[in-house]
Amino acid sequence: MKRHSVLIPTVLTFLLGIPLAVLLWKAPLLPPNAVREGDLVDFLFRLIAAIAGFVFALIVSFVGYSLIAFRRRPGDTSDGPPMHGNVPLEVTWTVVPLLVIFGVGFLGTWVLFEIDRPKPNEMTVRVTGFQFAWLFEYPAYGIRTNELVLPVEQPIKFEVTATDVIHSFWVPEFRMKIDTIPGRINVKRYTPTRIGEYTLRCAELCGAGHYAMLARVRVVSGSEFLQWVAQQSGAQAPEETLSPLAARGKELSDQLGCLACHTTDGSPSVGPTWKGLFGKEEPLADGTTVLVDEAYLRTSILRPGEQIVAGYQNIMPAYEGRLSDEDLEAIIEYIKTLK
Amino acid sequence: MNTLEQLRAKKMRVGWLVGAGLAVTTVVEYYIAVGLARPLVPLAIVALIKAWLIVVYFMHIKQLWTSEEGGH
Amino acid sequence: MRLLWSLGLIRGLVWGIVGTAIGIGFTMLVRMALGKPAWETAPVTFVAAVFGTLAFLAGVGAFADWWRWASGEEAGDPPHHHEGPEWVRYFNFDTDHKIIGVQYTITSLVLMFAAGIMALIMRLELAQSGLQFVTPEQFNSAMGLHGIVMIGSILLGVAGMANYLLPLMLGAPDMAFPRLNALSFWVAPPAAILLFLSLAFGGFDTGWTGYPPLGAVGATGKQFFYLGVFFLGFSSILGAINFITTTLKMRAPGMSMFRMPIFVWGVFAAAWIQLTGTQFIGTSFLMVVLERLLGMGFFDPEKGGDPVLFQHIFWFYSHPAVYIFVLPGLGVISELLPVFVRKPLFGYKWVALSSMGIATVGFLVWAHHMFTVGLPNEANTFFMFTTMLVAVPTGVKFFSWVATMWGGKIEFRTPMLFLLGAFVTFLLGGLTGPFLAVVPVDQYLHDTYFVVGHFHNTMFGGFVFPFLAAIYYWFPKVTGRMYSERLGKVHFWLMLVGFVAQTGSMFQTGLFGMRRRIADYDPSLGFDTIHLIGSIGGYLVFFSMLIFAYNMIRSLVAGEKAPANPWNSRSLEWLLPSPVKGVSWPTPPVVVGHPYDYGVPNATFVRLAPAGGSDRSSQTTTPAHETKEANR
Amino acid sequence: MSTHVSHATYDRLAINRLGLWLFIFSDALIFAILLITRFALFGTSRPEELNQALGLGLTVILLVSSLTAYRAEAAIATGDRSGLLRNLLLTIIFGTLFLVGVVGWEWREAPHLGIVPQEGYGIAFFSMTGLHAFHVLTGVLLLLIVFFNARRGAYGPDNYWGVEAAVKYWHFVDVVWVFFYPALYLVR
Repeated sequence: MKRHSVLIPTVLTFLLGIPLAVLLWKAPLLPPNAVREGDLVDFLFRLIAAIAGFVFALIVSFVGYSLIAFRRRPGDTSDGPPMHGNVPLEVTWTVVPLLVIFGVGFLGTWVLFEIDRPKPNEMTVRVTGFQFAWLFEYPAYGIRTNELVLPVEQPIKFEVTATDVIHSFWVPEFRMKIDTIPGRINVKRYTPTRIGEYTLRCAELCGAGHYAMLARVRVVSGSEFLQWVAQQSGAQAPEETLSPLAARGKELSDQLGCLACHTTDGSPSVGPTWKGLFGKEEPLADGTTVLVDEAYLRTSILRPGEQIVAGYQNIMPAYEGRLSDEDLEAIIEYIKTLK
Repeated sequence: MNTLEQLRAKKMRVGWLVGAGLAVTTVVEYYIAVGLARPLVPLAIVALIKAWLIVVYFMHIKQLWTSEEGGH
Repeated sequence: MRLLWSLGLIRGLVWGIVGTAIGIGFTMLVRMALGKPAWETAPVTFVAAVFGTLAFLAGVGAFADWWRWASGEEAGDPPHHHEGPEWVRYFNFDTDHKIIGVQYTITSLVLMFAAGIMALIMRLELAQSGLQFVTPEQFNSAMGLHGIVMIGSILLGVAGMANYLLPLMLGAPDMAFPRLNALSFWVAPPAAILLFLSLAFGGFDTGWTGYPPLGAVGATGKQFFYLGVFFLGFSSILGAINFITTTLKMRAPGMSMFRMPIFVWGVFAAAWIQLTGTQFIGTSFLMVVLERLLGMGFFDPEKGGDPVLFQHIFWFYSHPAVYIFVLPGLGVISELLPVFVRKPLFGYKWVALSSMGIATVGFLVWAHHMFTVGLPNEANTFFMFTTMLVAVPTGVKFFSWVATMWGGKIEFRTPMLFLLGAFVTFLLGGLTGPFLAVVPVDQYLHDTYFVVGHFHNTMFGGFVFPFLAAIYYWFPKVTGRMYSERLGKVHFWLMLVGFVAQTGSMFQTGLFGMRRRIADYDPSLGFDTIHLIGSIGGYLVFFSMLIFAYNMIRSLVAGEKAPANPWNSRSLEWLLPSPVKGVSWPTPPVVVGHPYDYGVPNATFVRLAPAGGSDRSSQTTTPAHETKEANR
Repeated sequence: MSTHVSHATYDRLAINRLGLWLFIFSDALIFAILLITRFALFGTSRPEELNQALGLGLTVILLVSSLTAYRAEAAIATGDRSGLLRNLLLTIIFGTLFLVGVVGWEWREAPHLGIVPQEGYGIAFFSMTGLHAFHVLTGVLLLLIVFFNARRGAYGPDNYWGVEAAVKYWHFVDVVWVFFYPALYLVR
């Protein structure tokens, strides 16, 4: 029996493993990071990737070498050498992974507590998820919107919750995600460092419209943020031209998230636009057409699945039992005003 | 037959003893609940004692690792 | 017609339909008696489904012997002879573990194909951004069904292998409880029917996890899903009782725990998880059903409940469940590797105990599915460490396999190729695990396609590839015929390439922020090409499975006769004729050695020593010798 | 384990016992989950209005039934058939009394005390007592089957696995109540 040396696969491991580890350390495998906390996450990610790359090379080198060197030669029907085990070897490959694990684990723990550490002068933003839209509240400014606008370099404390089912607050460029759970308020902290536009994506399956549950996120400079705040505060006041009922409807449709999917300026979105909707003839998915009157709007809000407008998906949640009659009337009144 | 009679008498005696134990622990349990402000841990201990009595003496859990008793 | 009625399956279906009708009538009568409107879909269909399932089982004949016992007759030993054509047995309530094993395996493959079709629907939709073929509801139903039916299929596949092999490998005449064994198989078909019935009642858009509050509202289809899973779990628990009892009490004389074939260790470890964990998913789903039917708000914060509680109960099973699938699969790898390498399994005890280690640690890691739920960071840290701890026993297995191969004489038959496929994919699955174990990184990767890629790799490496290896390997044992080696190899290479392409695309898109469980994705993310590649890979996998099916069916009918021991295996089951007829081991063999002493001169594993003194021993490479206690 | 060459005759009784214990262990976990749920949702709080006398009475009835079940098994193990029948009957009667007490009495009373099955403490109370009552019901049915088989003379001192299994199951149901009673009625 010829003794095979482990030299070749060992050399192979390093020849393969080191470049692979370096490659995985350096490669831009994730989208660009836009928050300070993300730096630590990316560091951990790269570290694990490099270790995994090296282990991959180790196993592949040894298995690959074995497959070639120890394949059965034609005509050979004998058995291999009866090696039953080797305790020092077993102990080695129990203890070494254990040490690596503890190393990575301690780093992970440190990062975890570091990214969740409260920071001075945080700005609080309350996030509410519901089927299938997001609502953002800025308690300091009394603003409620469907678009998340954040000043750069400002530590933000997000308090997230949900009203119906579980959603998850995730901006890929902000790295960490946090579930929004009915009856609970979860906290996550981010400090945006990069001005730009991002997309908030719901990351927990929440029903048929889950895939489309997005919101726009803008990270802007401090001055631009203050401008936006001033604008929003103005916009929150009901416009004079609206009757009190319609103004209430406008406010409601913002709070309930209607405007996340339905535009009021005629531009296309997830659901049909409200501009000029009232009194229009809408083609339905079943081939018929329907006149948009009060009765139709009422059914469509309470039980959206009954009549679907052609070209749209049935993803709107049913508001039956969630809206009082007065609120429903207010919203319909508001839709009527959008000529 | 005589030995069977003796065995029965012994088993019945064990039954009465365990039954008495259960009665006592139940009374103790009730008064713990009435008397203590936070009775959770004592109650848990008493419940474990009761369960132990039943599992060991009524359910013969030892049969699982000794095959002598009740080899019918 | 008489032949048709003699098939338990047909009888069961007819009785099931009648039972369902009775259930509907009964519920409506009770409702009317209580002064409620007679028809309300949710409660009526629920009771009807329970009635239908019980009637199905009664129709199959699952309760016949127990009914006899209850009415005071002697039920006697389960019969081992059978009149009429042999194939009829496979459609009947039969207590022979070999029949049950085949029943399980075939059902598992049928379900695997059905769930595969669901995957094809999803891959078709995802090949391009935009919604082309299905609505989001249909997509979600396909996705949930793919998940849960695959899980069911894997559970049945594990049970199939375990049932067929355990008594043969342990030298036992049959399983410990043959009737219970047959019952636990026959619970599965109605459970599968219930899962697919959910489509007729609006589907379920929760995915296989069925999280409330989403699961507690909406279409009645979800109830069928919960009920189907509940019954599957029931079947799994009953099966586990059999596996554990058989392993502990029915081993041949001389077979100590550390002389058992390593596959039995895998099943034994998995069975403990099945026995204990499965109650958790069953009960958590039952609680959601109670919430739906009776309004008991276990998980509704407005009624004093808590949605997170569900996740704790659910994952306490559903994480260890992964090990139910993987441990027997890894057992297959450890079992077959020595045969094709012609060397003893390296570090037998370590490999055996690592299975128990994984099963134990597996119960301490559940909350790593909940790193984004907002648990206290102290808890998150604990679960991070326990989760990474799983890597240690898994690593022991992996390194032991490498050491087993080292210096051997590797023969590349089809089962061996599938073992290598399992190696590669399980390695990829294993190495992507630590990313998800480390909390901050997981908070990025959670619920992305990276996770999807990770668990598909562990499932394929830990179960699907080993399962296929096992089917190829034991096909001659079960049928007495050989499969086509050439088609087997084509199957393997197509499957490997397709699978790597598919999960590669999953890793790639997941890292870049592709969320799980979405019917459509943003074209601006630039995923179209890579998703298309993934879809092609997925279709390739399915196509390769069609080749597999063809190979199996053709070889069953026209394959060449298999030799008595085509692999020169030392294992017990190859000492019996193929296929095994009647009682598996009417007289147990006597174990005198170690199962994997390949290359050890004069080593003997067992002696078949009935009267007469003509010993047949399991020596494979050296001529029969006077038996000698192996020195280990 | 030594290598004794013998035609292994499997110890059927030991196999049956292990199987039954495994089933009981698995079943016990359902109750454990409900117990966990009860404490996870409501801590150690409980409404004051629970009928303490009824709770204590039910507990005593169930414990006494366990004693009679034990006596039934001990009787047949020592060849006393009439003792078996008498004690089985007593156990069945006590079990039925318990069922009537929980479902017929306590459940009718509880909603008037402000516990609605759909919210608050009622979730825990009704699911726990309900599932337990279901097990009591199956236990009574099993004991009835055994009782009628025993009347036909099916069991003897060498052959009473049916009695033993039903009685073990009955004790298990009792053990569950041992934990449920303080968790539902007594903790604070």
